[in-house]
Amino acid sequence: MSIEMTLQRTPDGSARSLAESAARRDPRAEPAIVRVAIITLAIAFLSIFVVLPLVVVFVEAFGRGVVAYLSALADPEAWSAIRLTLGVAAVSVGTNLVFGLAAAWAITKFDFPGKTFLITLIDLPFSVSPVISGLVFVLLFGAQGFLGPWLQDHDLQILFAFPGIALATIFVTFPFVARALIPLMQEQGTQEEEAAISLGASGLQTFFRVTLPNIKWGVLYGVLLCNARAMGEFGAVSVVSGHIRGETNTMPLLVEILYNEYQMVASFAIASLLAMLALITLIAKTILERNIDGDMPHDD
Amino acid sequence: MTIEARGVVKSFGAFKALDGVDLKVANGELLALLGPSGSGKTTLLRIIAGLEWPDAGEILFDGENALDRGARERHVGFVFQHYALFRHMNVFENVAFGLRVQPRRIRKTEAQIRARVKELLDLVQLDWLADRYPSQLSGGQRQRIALARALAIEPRILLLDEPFGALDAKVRKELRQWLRTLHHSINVTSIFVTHDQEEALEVAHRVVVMDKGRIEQVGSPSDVYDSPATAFVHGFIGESIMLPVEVTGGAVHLNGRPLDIAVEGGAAGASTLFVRRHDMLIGPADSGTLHGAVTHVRSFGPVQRAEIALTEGSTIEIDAPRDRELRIGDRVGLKPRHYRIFAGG
Amino acid sequence: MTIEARGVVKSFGAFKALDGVDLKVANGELLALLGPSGSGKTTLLRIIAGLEWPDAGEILFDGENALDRGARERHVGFVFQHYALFRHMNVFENVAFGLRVQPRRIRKTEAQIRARVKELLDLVQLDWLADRYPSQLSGGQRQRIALARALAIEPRILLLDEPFGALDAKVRKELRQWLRTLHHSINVTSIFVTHDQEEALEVAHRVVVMDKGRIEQVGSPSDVYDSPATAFVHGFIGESIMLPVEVTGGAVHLNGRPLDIAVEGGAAGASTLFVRRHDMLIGPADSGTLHGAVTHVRSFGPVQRAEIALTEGSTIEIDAPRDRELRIGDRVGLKPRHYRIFAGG
Amino acid sequence: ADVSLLNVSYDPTRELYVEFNRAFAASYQKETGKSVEIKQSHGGSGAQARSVMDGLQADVVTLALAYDIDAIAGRGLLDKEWQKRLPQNAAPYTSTIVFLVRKGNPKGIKDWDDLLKSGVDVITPNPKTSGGARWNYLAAWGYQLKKTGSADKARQFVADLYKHVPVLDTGARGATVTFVERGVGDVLLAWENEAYLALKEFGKEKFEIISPSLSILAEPPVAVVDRVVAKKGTQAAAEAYLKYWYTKEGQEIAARNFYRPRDPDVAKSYADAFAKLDLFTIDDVFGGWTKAQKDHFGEGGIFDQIYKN
Amino acid sequence: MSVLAPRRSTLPGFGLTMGLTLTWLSLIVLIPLAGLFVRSTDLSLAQFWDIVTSRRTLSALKISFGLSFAAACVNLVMGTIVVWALVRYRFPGRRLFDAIVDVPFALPTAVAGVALTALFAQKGWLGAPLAAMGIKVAFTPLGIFIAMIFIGIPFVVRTVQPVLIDLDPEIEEAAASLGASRWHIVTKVILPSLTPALLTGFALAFARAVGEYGSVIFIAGNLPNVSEIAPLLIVIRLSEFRYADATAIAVVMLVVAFVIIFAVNRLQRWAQSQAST
Ligand SMILES: Nc1ncnc2c1ncn2[C@@H]1O[C@H](COP(=O)(O)OP(=O)(O)OP(=O)(O)O)[C@@H](O)[C@H]1O
Ligand SMILES: Nc1ncnc2c1ncn2[C@@H]1O[C@H](COP(=O)(O)OP(=O)(O)OP(=O)(O)O)[C@@H](O)[C@H]1O
Ligand SMILES: [Mg+2]
Ligand SMILES: [Mg+2]
Ligand SMILES: O=S(=O)([O-])[O-]
Repeated sequence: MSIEMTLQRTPDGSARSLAESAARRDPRAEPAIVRVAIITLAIAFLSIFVVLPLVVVFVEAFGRGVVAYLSALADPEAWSAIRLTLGVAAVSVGTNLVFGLAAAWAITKFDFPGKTFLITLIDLPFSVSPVISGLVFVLLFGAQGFLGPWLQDHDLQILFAFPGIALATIFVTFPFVARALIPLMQEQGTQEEEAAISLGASGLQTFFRVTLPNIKWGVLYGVLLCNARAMGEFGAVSVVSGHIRGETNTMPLLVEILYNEYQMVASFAIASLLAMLALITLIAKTILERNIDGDMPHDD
Repeated sequence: MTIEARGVVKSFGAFKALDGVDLKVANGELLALLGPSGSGKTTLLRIIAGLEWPDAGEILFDGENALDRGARERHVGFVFQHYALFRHMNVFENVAFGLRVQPRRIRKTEAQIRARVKELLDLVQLDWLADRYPSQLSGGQRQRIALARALAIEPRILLLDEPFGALDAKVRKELRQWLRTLHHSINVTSIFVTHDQEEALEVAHRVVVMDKGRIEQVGSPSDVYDSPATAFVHGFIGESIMLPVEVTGGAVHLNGRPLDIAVEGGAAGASTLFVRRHDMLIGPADSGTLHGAVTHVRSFGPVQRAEIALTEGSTIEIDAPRDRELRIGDRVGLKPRHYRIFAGG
Repeated sequence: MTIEARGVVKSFGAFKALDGVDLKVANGELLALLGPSGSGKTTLLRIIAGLEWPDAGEILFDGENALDRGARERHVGFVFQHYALFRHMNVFENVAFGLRVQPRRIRKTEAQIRARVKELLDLVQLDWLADRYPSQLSGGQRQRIALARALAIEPRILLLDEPFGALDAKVRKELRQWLRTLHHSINVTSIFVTHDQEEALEVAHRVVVMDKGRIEQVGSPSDVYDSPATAFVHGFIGESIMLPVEVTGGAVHLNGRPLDIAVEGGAAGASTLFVRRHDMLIGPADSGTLHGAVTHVRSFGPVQRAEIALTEGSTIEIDAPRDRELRIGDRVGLKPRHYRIFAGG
Repeated sequence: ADVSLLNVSYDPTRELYVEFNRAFAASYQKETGKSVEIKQSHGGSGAQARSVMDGLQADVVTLALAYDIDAIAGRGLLDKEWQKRLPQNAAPYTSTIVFLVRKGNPKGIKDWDDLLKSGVDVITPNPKTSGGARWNYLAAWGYQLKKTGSADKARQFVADLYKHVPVLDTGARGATVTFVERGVGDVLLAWENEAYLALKEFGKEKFEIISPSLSILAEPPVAVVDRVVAKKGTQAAAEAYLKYWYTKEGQEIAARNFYRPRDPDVAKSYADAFAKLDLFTIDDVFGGWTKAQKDHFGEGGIFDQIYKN
Repeated sequence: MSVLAPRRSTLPGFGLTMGLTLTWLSLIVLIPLAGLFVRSTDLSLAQFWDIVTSRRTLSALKISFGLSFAAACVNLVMGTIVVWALVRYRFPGRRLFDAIVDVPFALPTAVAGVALTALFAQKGWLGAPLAAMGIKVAFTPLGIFIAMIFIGIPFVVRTVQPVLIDLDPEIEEAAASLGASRWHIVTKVILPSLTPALLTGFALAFARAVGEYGSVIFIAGNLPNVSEIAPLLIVIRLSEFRYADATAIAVVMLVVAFVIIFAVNRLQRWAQSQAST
């Protein structure tokens, strides 16, 4: 709504003299020179730091033609990496979704002491170095770690296998769904739920019929970001993966490996898949944001 | 159904929101809870609805303890100040919600639900809005849909938290009469919260005046208006002139000068004289017991409102009939027709 | 300083927010802009303040063109409905802002600024709040700080956009008198916007009634109340009974039955009869020219309000003195003391 | 597959083991009738050893230096005497350290001393993480020590050398990529096989190999991880796998991938492929890996001291 | 838990969801992180101190924190400019640029690292012209700085953007009608109003950059004491089998991360309480 306000207030350069003097004197507008300078700076900055790296990925990926690109993707190792990545992402998104919903419910619908602290703990993985995220699981499950000997006795492989990679990824993507939901649900308050309960709905009915439909875009938004990060995680996975070809290499790891094997096209081909995923995520996110806004009643 | 609250106490942290509230609501009554912001009106309503639990005290529905039942089981229709309509459901589904979530064995068939919702939408005169979403409704329409939704479950009690609080003055006035008529036709024991005295007095059978978590007075609209029980009620309801007086030796003194009015109530010492604006009769300078000069006059409508600087020091506003025109500078004499004296400055 | 608007037109897209507004405000006058939501009050005020430019027309301050100056140079004090206080500054700094951003050559010294702010805070009686932040103030206090801030630059004109719009009823009423007194003491040409007629009538010297981007009437409070120029003004100001009538052959007909009242104004054909509630005199069933039965009565305060179902079909509400008690079911006769007839259904 | 082996190896052996695994699988199938599948893991030698210690289920480790396998043995995963279980110190192929320079050798680099010429940027990975880098370091040290006979001079030489290093990659392969792909530096200190591979991948018209007058004999060792094979029951296959290195076919594969074969016959037939230069061994000059590691790369060792100042 | 819960509450599920939250939080985050601390107690305090204050560690921490700080500063300034352009002006491609701000969020860090390296290497599109001017980016601290700017952009933009959008236009108008120049309005009214959001964005960008690994190691020279970041040092210590050292560095970084995030959350609460009028 304020976007439209800005829209209205931004001078449209219409020719009449009154409008012109309005444009000159709009108390919320900068002089044209400043305006142009700011826009130029912003575009230049974003182009250099964001657009160009993205372009590089695609240029390199398609540098030797589409055939080379496709054959790079047809490689069984690429497939195995894609499968693993999808599997890991599915598991982390799934668990973090359940957790995120539970955490958001507990935090936003009830009052209890230590809320900020709890939110901080949930946020923590966000700013923990991915390397440390991997390291903690090595310390926990490694052969020399706390649980290592016990795991080995029971023949359980966690590190350097799917569970370890999934755990590290879950850790890294832990806050995403909860973070997307908490502010949204905080803003929505508890009145609709109270209304539902007083109309005779059970807890589950209230959740599925009232809460969930209201936050569905937020949920999707969190899931998208969680998924993007889960598929793209490098540092943490690198520490716990073991780099077994065709087995424990995720797509980002394969990017590095292929890069190190002078297979630039293949490397950038996988990278371009990930970049594409990122772009799709962003497009979906942009659409969702509009939906989330649309869901919010502005008028009461 | 009757409602009874006994010694209800509720604190938030160190703050006492309700401080021993006793209240009885008769079957089919329409009761207004009136009080300034923060006086505990919403809290009391939420406790009756089962959305909040008291720290002490009892709530009885038809003499039975209600506190061991949750909001879900109390069958109370609650209308929230900001409506709390389900944003993602259209009007029809909003109203149908309470019917759809009933336990399967007593749930109505789809056809029955449709019929009932239709009936309710007719009742609130908004059947043509069935397919709209809440965001496409005006405030007054939302309010009425919220009411229809609350009525759908055939509540034994209807609780309305500032039903018109979020509406603009014009719409509020229109809905007052509508609510009165509606209550007449459904005849469910109802409590509604408001901080607008005019609304309370005009709509309700009885009015409960609250302040600081306590009930100050319960009575019919004319009771609380004409015979306020406490200084607070007198000051809060209607527009009153308040003068600081001293009651000594059976006489009322204003600024040391005795007034020609009888001591009323048990007041003694520093007290306050309360007079309704229209109960302050105005006459020539040599009449009455208070004297002063007119400093400002506005005249429109049935009365003229005059600001009068008393020789005793205060400035008061009175409402006089328009039969005799007042002018700035006129010296006048005043005498209260009805008045109350309450102890305390 | 005088303000004059000449033929001011302002459109937003296809929508005409102001449609040829002419207005003169005298020096030192306190003028109220009154009108329903969307009638263009804020737009007019913003154009005068230099926050918006008209598509056509002129704005003159003391006869000089104001349109070629920006908001910065107009020296207009503007008080926003939602105060627009600077959240990150305390009360003192908010009020001092206008002084601190003055061009260096005319800027006051720190000591002078402090003295001036102190003086202004005294004026609005809030000097004890100097160190608080806006979020720590009540609505009424914020409003007064916003006013003090606007006054700091010694504006030649003071514009207030719904100064009390966001306050609750009680506080609004308290501030009315305060605003009147304040204006009296600073005596700056002021325009304030409101959609509360009581406020406009009680506070302003003159009232401008707007509707749909046009001025419907300009006049003193009693002018607009007692002699509304248009049907809109009559309906908008004060509480009116409106009855659809037919004016034919020099007589007024309600539902085909001629009424015993003179045709007033130039109305002919389908028209509307406007009567103030308190101007509808009530008497025994055989008196008057309209007849009906009492269906509801509320009596408190100086009058009793009765709902009467007319035999002619409509239901009206009237205000009668309390000298004769009305009861539900009473059959009564009615006769308008004052009334207006305007053409159109 | 009937048997599945995991070979945890270091960076530059990626291409080598592709070919070797294929040949071994065929041969094993023929001899035993069982199919075998070999999985590979590559990375910096130290990091790879760390993973094995932390529980990566490697049947065999084929790392850049004995020290890393010693570290694994230190955790009890295999016999401390592992190096005696296979011929030639359990190093079935050897290599050495050479220089890769840009075509035409614009900076005129002929021998170790030329690396210190001003304006010469040297690319070598981080000895803390890369096996290859340690060989590079030791080769430089050994050259200077042999030339001057002074440990102090050697130390000074190495310290000066690292002042010419603008990038320290974590692995040998990373360093190669930096040099050939990113165009950083004038000379890459590289495994001989790595240098040849770069020539093959990027063309003789871009780079050339310079062999210094003296270098080190690098012996990348291989070993079966006893604990793992015992658990997985893959001991026979794992041992067969490593023994296959010592066959003619194995040695040929090493030679074809620019590793110097141990087998004299194979060596002779590939004599032209490798430059003739004098090689010293780590035992000769440094008294074995354990000592070299402790003196040079351990905590507070000489390398740390170089980067202290 | 029952201590935490309201005595009786209207909405159900507090026990269940809180239980699930705490259990899951403990399993995934708290216990593993606690393991880190327990491991670090293998070290005596003196040992811990020695590791953390060794020149190499200090340099790495200094590089990580210093460059992150510098990058966050750049992001603070440029992010504000970007937000301003996106919110206040219309220009062709505005929506596209708005969407693209999030790329660093969604793009895998390794891909970003490889791409940035290719871009800024001496033969790269930007590296070549810069090299001609004598500026080397890739494999220098400047490269780390660039990568850190890359990953930090969205944090500043996305925290400040909604606040600027919601900023009441009336406060600017109020300032203008009080006689303030545009410069005064921006510096005295708008920027101070954005301060909590700016600080939050800054802290988030900073925290993320400090921990960043994937996009940095490709472009960093990784020279000890010069361009070796703390996360890389942890990896190096691990491959040297020096777990204690790795753990000690990790503990330091973790504590700092926690403090930053906690401060950010407090800041946001405070800003919210200021905003609630
Ligand atoms: N959940 C809560 N936590 C803390 N304090 C509360 C809570 N709910 C209400 N209060 C406090 O209890 C007091 C009474 O609140 P209540 O909402 O009942 O007032 P009210 O009479 O409805 O006022 P209003 O007219 O403003 O709605 C207030 O001071 C309020 O701040
Ligand atoms: N910037 C704008 N863009 C588009 N329409 C606008 C804008 N400002 C005002 N309008 C429209 O112009 C009309 C007049 O608006 P204005 O704000 O002047 O009304 P108002 O009389 O102040 O009403 P209210 O009592 O609701 O404040 C309204 O219909 C409004 O929607
Ligand atoms: Mg309330
Ligand atoms: Mg307005
Ligand atoms: O792979 S290396 O250990 O030689 O870097």
